[in-house]
Amino acid sequence: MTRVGGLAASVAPPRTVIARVESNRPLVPGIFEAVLALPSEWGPARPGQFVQLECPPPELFGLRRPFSIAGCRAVVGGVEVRIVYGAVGMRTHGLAQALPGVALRLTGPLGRPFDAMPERRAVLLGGGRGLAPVLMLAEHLGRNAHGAAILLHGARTASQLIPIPDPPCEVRPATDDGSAGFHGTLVDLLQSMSDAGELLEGRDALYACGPNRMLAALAAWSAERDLPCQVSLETHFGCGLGMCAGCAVPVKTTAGAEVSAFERFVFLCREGPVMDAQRIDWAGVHE
Amino acid sequence: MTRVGGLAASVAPPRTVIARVESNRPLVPGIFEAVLALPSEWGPARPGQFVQLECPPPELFGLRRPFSIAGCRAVVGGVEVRIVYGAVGMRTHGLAQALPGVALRLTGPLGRPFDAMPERRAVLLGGGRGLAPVLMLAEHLGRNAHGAAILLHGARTASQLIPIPDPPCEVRPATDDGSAGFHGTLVDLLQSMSDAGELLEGRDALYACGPNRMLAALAAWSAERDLPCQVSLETHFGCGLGMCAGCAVPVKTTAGAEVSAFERFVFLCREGPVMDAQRIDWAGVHE
Amino acid sequence: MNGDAPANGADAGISRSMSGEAVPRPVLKVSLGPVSLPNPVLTASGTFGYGDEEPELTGMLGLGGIVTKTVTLEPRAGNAPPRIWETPAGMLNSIGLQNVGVDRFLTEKLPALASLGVPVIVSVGGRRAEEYVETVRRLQGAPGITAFEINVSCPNVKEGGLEFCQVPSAAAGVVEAVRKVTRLPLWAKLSPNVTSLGTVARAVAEAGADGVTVANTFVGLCIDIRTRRSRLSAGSGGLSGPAIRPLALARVRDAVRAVTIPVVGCGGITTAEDALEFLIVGARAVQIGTASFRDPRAARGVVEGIEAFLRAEGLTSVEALIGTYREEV
Amino acid sequence: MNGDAPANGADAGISRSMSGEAVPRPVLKVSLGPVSLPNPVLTASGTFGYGDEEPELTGMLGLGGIVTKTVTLEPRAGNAPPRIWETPAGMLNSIGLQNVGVDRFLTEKLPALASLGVPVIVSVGGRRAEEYVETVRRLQGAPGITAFEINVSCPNVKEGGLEFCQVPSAAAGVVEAVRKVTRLPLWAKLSPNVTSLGTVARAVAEAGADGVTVANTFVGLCIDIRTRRSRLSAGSGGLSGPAIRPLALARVRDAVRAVTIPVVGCGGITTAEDALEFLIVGARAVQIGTASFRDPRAARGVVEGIEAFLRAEGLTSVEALIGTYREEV
Ligand SMILES: Cc1cc2nc3c(=O)[nH]c(=O)nc-3n(C[C@H](O)[C@H](O)[C@H](O)COP(=O)(O)OP(=O)(O)OC[C@H]3O[C@@H](n4cnc5c(N)ncnc54)[C@H](O)[C@@H]3O)c2cc1C
Ligand SMILES: Cc1cc2nc3c(=O)[nH]c(=O)nc-3n(C[C@H](O)[C@H](O)[C@H](O)COP(=O)(O)OP(=O)(O)OC[C@H]3O[C@@H](n4cnc5c(N)ncnc54)[C@H](O)[C@@H]3O)c2cc1C
Ligand SMILES: Cc1cc2nc3c(=O)[nH]c(=O)nc-3n(C[C@H](O)[C@H](O)[C@H](O)COP(=O)(O)O)c2cc1C
Ligand SMILES: Cc1cc2nc3c(=O)[nH]c(=O)nc-3n(C[C@H](O)[C@H](O)[C@H](O)COP(=O)(O)O)c2cc1C
Ligand code: FES
Ligand code: FES
Repeated sequence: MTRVGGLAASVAPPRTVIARVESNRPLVPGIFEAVLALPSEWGPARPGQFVQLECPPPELFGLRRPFSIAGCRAVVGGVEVRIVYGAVGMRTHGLAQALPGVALRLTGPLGRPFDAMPERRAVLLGGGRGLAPVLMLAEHLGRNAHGAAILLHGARTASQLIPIPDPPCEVRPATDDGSAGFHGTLVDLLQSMSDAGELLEGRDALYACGPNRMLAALAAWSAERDLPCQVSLETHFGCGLGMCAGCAVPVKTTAGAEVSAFERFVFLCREGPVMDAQRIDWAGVHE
Repeated sequence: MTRVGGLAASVAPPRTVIARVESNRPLVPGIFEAVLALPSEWGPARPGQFVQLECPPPELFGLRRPFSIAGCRAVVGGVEVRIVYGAVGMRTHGLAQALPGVALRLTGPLGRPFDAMPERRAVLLGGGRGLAPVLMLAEHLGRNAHGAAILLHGARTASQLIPIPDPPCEVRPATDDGSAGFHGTLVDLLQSMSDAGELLEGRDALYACGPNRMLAALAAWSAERDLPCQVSLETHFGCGLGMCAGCAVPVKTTAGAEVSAFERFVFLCREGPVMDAQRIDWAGVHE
Repeated sequence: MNGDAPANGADAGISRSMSGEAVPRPVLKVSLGPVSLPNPVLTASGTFGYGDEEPELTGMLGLGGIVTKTVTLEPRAGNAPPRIWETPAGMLNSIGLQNVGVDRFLTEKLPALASLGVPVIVSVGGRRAEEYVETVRRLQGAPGITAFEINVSCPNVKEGGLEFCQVPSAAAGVVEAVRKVTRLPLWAKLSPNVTSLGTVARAVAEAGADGVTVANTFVGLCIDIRTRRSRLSAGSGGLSGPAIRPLALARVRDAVRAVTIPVVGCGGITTAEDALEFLIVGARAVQIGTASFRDPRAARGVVEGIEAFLRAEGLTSVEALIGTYREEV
Repeated sequence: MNGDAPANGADAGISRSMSGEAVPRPVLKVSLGPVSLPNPVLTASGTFGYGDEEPELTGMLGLGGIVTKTVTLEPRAGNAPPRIWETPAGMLNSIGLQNVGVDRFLTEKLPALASLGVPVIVSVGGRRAEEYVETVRRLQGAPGITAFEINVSCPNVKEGGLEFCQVPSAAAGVVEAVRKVTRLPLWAKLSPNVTSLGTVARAVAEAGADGVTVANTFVGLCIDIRTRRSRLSAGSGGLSGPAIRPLALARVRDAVRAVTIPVVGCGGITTAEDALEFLIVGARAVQIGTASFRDPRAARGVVEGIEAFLRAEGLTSVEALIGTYREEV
């Protein structure tokens, strides 16, 4: 079992800044990509980290929303951050309507990134809009030569598969309805790879982001295998900064160990969003 | 004393429609003009009537705001309504940012219009953004040859005087600081006209819109003169439709007459916004 | 009286599902004890006048009912202006029950209201139990009244009104006294400004109420920081609108737990989704107030939205949804 | 400790008016009985963690004080997720007092907090009076505690917590018991979910409280209409944010009328204008909660805005503003 951690010290300190929308466009129906311009002192961000972003309209009081960072690069005069998001409710619909130039309050980079294990080959799983952070990880692994990566990329149907114009590694698509790539879920695809000897216990490691339901299935599937599995989880955030205790995720307590009641839940915004799949008590995770 | 009334039957029925912003621009600092496109069955509106307009952002729940109609004309495929408004608080600031194309829910035309008295010369007074409805009345009087009108046009200072590109009648500006036109308030201007024999009791009638404070001063000034005076008043509206009883304005009760307590206040959205200045109990009118 | 007339005249109660089979239209009718309504969406007292003001009366056709502005024995002037102030996702009002009084209501307002073809619930207010009794006595013979809503909860009446709201026995006393003079159904409209709404609900139920409306506005205050005065001339007022919706919903749950008589939900409902939350928690009908100010057709839209939701969920009646809240343990 | 350090280091307490004369900087210092604060703006309990979480601690420098997350005798797990749901202009939470417990608080949290140079008010919770007493007993010798805030109002603790909120004698009993074991100033944080907050305020004042914080969250509920379940796993939660501001302000006025001990205002404050409303009504300090989630620097902005307002109004101190509400008669 791999304990994700010890990284807090090596990540950039979070800053609250004003982000300007550079561009904002649909990638596939209902899923958008926004590019945000930030001041140059911001970041750098690591794959798996997130931002707390104000969603328009600003007159409407409300909580900010967490979004995984899909990309972060220095540009002339500042830093460019990309997010990929689904328009699922009021705030993300509001964001989808933001025009270039709109100014939004943003805090980040926040949270624990993926902790790539150099000694293992990385098998990345991105379900739906969960593709973004794992794609960033794939690019990162490519740059850092941490070991060859393969990216499994799932969606409900072909038209929902987010295009990957310039893939940093091998990509294998899968769709629930078989309309493109492998016919089945990403876990089904893993199983078939395992059956075909393409996935090796003791040698590979899994890094995943997607719907909580998919991550739960993945956790169950990998539990009894020697395949360390890091997942980027979601829950409702109040602050994203460890201030509100809103983002509790139940974790397993070692049988017999004496732990305080406080240890039953961890704050996902601080101990996550990337966590070891086996540490999570999936029975208590909501969808 | 002139009782404004009996007009409800001759005004167009109000309709709730979607208005599209055609244009929206500042006239002077802090005062804007919006042109709204409505469906063709809407209106026609008479000078002094108002609309209840949703102010952006629509996601932000809130009361609609009342605005006097500054102009209303049939155009190809619909009706064009103009309003002139000051950006004074949250909703009007929101409106000032509305771009062409924005759709806003609107109900109107509402309320009692000015009731022009054909037998008297019309002296119109427009203070600040209160210019809009009296300017529309001036245009209306011109078209209908109700008697020559003269328009007194006041503002704090020269830069706040809303330009009148194509005046339908004689216009006399006045500024509180004397930076343009007459030096003083519109009531001071009236007094000087009266002193100069330019204003005749028994022959002239006053029609005014402006800050409640100005209207109160005007009412006091005209009270003992044979100068009928109609004013377009403001208070906080809940619905604008007679449903909420929010828009109470205190009225004088004839001494000795037995009136029910209910008669102490009238609903400005139904019995106004244009009312006989002498009917209002100004001591109870807030600013 | 049938409020759920098909939107499309040709469609006689049957529509087609996506797969082409004929599916029956969901039944929107609800009964609340002795009261039967064509659908569960009413206007809230004081937010739709006496039904004669809204110029687009078509907005009311198809509603489950209209609750009138509260009527008192004598005409009332109400409070001085300003009476309205907007707040985040809400509004504060201090109307103070301005109304024409019961006698003018009977001659000038009720006949037109009764002719609309929508159930009319007359809201009755007062300062003392005797005033409520006398008002109901004068009203109860008149044709066209489906029920009374006894407003024992107005936060804007200073002379003792708060007593009725907040003291269970006082609220119950009013209901008990009114109960003696009328056989028409009685709903008691409760104040949310209490420690235990359930206790008040039980008291009025025992006193003979046929239903409870939950709830009236929450006491609130806003200050003009420049003048150091209240935004409302009367000082504090009652908060309504979406801001209070979660609070009203919790109070409805309390009432549903406390009594077996029907509960009518009210507070911040703007959309069909909002109304459905109240029905799921156990309200048998809902009232729309402040939302009508923003959109005079809001209540009609709620009716349509409820029907669409029932269809989408494959439910044949709104009854099948009422009280289906799966409470956590 | 001086929280109103000049924004510009060179400007030693003097600035220039528009006409060029030197005008003294307004004094932001307030005293609340035995407690003296550099300015009247605090963070609200449970919304700023233990002060160690917010990565931009600079946001706290210049605050009037920090109220910690409520600490209980034993560590508490809190409620299952989801614990947060957004509502119109507000949020519902059901954290359930998850906290590390008093012993870990003393060793792991308090030292860092105390070193920030900002007054620390430790919020204390419990299920029974004895738990409060024991928690305060363990805390009260520790250095760096300016006062205790006794949380007798959490709506999210099921096991009897509601009793303290809502029964004046129960709330007073807790205060009285705690009073016996500490000489440090005690504020009682009250629940707004009561018929008469004034009565509870009087009871805790008589029991020895040095101040009251008004108020905690309002009980609310939101339903997922598809699953028919609450949006929060615990069922109902507490509503906070701008939605409740007018309600909290009315409760503060009730408390100011009822007691002579200082009142700390809390509920929906987002801007300096909001805070000023509370001060004008008579609160001697305010707390910022939910607004910090949207903008971690919100509280600091409120301090700056208050200072700017005092200047604009030509007032020399915030004391000159407190309680200046010109109430209508
Ligand atoms: C660490 C993290 C990273 C995320 N990264 C991404 C991403 O890269 N792309 C993306 O599309 N989405 C991402 N999400 C999810 C995203 O934050 C939610 O979809 C968004 O908050 C929904 O807001 P809404 O107003 O549109 O929806 P709402 O109408 O409020 O609710 C729709 C759904 O969103 C969820 N939700 C509601 N409130 C919150 C809240 N305060 N915090 C989180 N979720 C909430 C609920 O499950 C709800 O059912 C991430 C979430 C977390 C915790
Ligand atoms: C019949 C009528 C016609 C009007 N015509 C015009 C016009 O042609 N041009 C124009 O600029 N203004 C007009 N007004 C005033 C205009 O409605 C207000 O300026 C506007 O509502 C302010 O909204 P806000 O959100 O910007 O201000 P807020 O921040 O809400 O408040 C600023 C001021 O606006 C007033 N106000 C607040 N709420 C309301 C409300 N619900 N209804 C009315 N006033 C309120 C208060 O006096 C307040 O001090 C008219 C008002 C009435 C009653
Ligand atoms: C302007 C206004 C006037 C009201 N007048 C009354 C009234 O006369 N009688 C009454 O029982 N409730 C009255 N109410 C309360 C409403 O009926 C309703 O209970 C409350 O507004 C909450 O619902 P809402 O949020 O949908 O508006 C009034 C509310 C408003 C906003
Ligand atoms: C997420 C969250 C957690 C809270 N936890 C506590 C707590 O532990 N103790 C307490 O006294 N109040 C707690 N509160 C209440 C706040 O301190 C404050 O009273 C309330 O939120 C109203 O203020 P606001 O509208 O500014 O947030 C909490 C509020 C929130 C939103
Ligand atoms: S979201 Fe607030 S503590 Fe994690
Ligand atoms: S604004 Fe509602 S009655 Fe006039």
